[in-house]
Amino acid sequence: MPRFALSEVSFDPAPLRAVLLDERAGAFAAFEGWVRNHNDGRAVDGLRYEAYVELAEKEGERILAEACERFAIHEARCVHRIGDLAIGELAVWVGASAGHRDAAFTACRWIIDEVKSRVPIWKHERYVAGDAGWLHPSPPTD
Amino acid sequence: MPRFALSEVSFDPAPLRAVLLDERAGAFAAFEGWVRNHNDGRAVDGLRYEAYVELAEKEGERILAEACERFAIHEARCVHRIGDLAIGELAVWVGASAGHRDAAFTACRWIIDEVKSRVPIWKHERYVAGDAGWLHPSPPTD
Amino acid sequence: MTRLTVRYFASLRDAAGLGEESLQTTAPDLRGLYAELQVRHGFALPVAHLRVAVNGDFARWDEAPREDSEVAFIPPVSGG
Amino acid sequence: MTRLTVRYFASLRDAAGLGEESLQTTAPDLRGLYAELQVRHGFALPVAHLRVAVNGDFARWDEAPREDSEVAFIPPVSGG
Repeated sequence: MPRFALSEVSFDPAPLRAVLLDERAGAFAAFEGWVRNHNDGRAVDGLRYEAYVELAEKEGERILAEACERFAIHEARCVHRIGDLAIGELAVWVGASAGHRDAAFTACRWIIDEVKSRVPIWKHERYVAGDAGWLHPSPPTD
Repeated sequence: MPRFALSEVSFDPAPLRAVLLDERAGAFAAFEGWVRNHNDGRAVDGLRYEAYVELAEKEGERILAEACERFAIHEARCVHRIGDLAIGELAVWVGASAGHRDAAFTACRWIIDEVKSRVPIWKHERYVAGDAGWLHPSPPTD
Repeated sequence: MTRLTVRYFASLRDAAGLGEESLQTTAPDLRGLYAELQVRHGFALPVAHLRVAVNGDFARWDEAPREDSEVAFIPPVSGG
Repeated sequence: MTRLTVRYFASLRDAAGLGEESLQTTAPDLRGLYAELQVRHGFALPVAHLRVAVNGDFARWDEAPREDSEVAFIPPVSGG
């Protein structure tokens, strides 16, 4: 069963959490990204996520495998929506179970940071003002 | 509606999460403490949480209010079980919604740390070997 | 003589064999009250490891016992 | 001449007006291929802001275009 998945339809985090339940685990941390009604000072109407599916699935899977290597966690999962999303909808879910809370929090934070910076998914925002655009953050100059 | 609650029965985190949904929020972080089948190298059979209810509710409420002051979050909630718990059961749930993920993670972590150190709740562990005992961690010497 | 109620939790409750008791004390402060009860019930926890609460709020050890109050000794907590 | 397929995403797709195209190139490497296509489609994104993938895996800009491969130019991502 893959640890990372893209979903074209809205999904419920409860069964993802249930997969991580583990009698050895004392701690579970989760992160959710929700579609906000504003961004960078502009009122947002809704958005669309597009992915390079083949590579996004591979890279997502690599991130989750790396997290399981780097941190003292038992398991981790991530699901990212693609397609059209309304305000308030769940865009991404990350969960990690661990013996202790330090590892659960650290891994969960690391996974969402890596997913945001490495997985080929793009956000297209539609503004209340009527226009729309792709978000292509400038890479850090290094 | 209080932000902190004790629960004498097992509870579902889904409605707690639902309370935190907010169109302005782009990020949500949650932490769960689960009853592990071992602690400090000993096999655990189950546990009981006892609270000084009146003070625990006040102190929990203060922690959540402080979190809303200290961090750029929209809302936060915490529920802690008391009574008898079996292995794998949910012992504590913390959730925080925020504009951005930094505040959501930081607040969620801070809340569970404060709850663990300040709220008068005590864990009584029953070991597979047959004995049992209260956990009274030695306070840090400062 | 001050008459008050004392509540015990966790290992203190086990050691005392009861969850609360009403008593009279001549102790000048809450620290002294705990010392008396430590002798009576054989509490292992030193006062430095405890907190004290009066009427459901954290209090200071140098406060004088108040008539009709509820005093609680708080062992090191282990929630979460 | 190398024959290959190029895939476009997000703003590159909008600028090209298509999600993929088959083409022939004489570019010596993938950097050169992007330069050709930048001229053809008027892409605003400089190569320094992109990553490149071949057959579904990240690749290096100095790799030579491979016959029958699928090349994808990856604009800065914004998932999450």
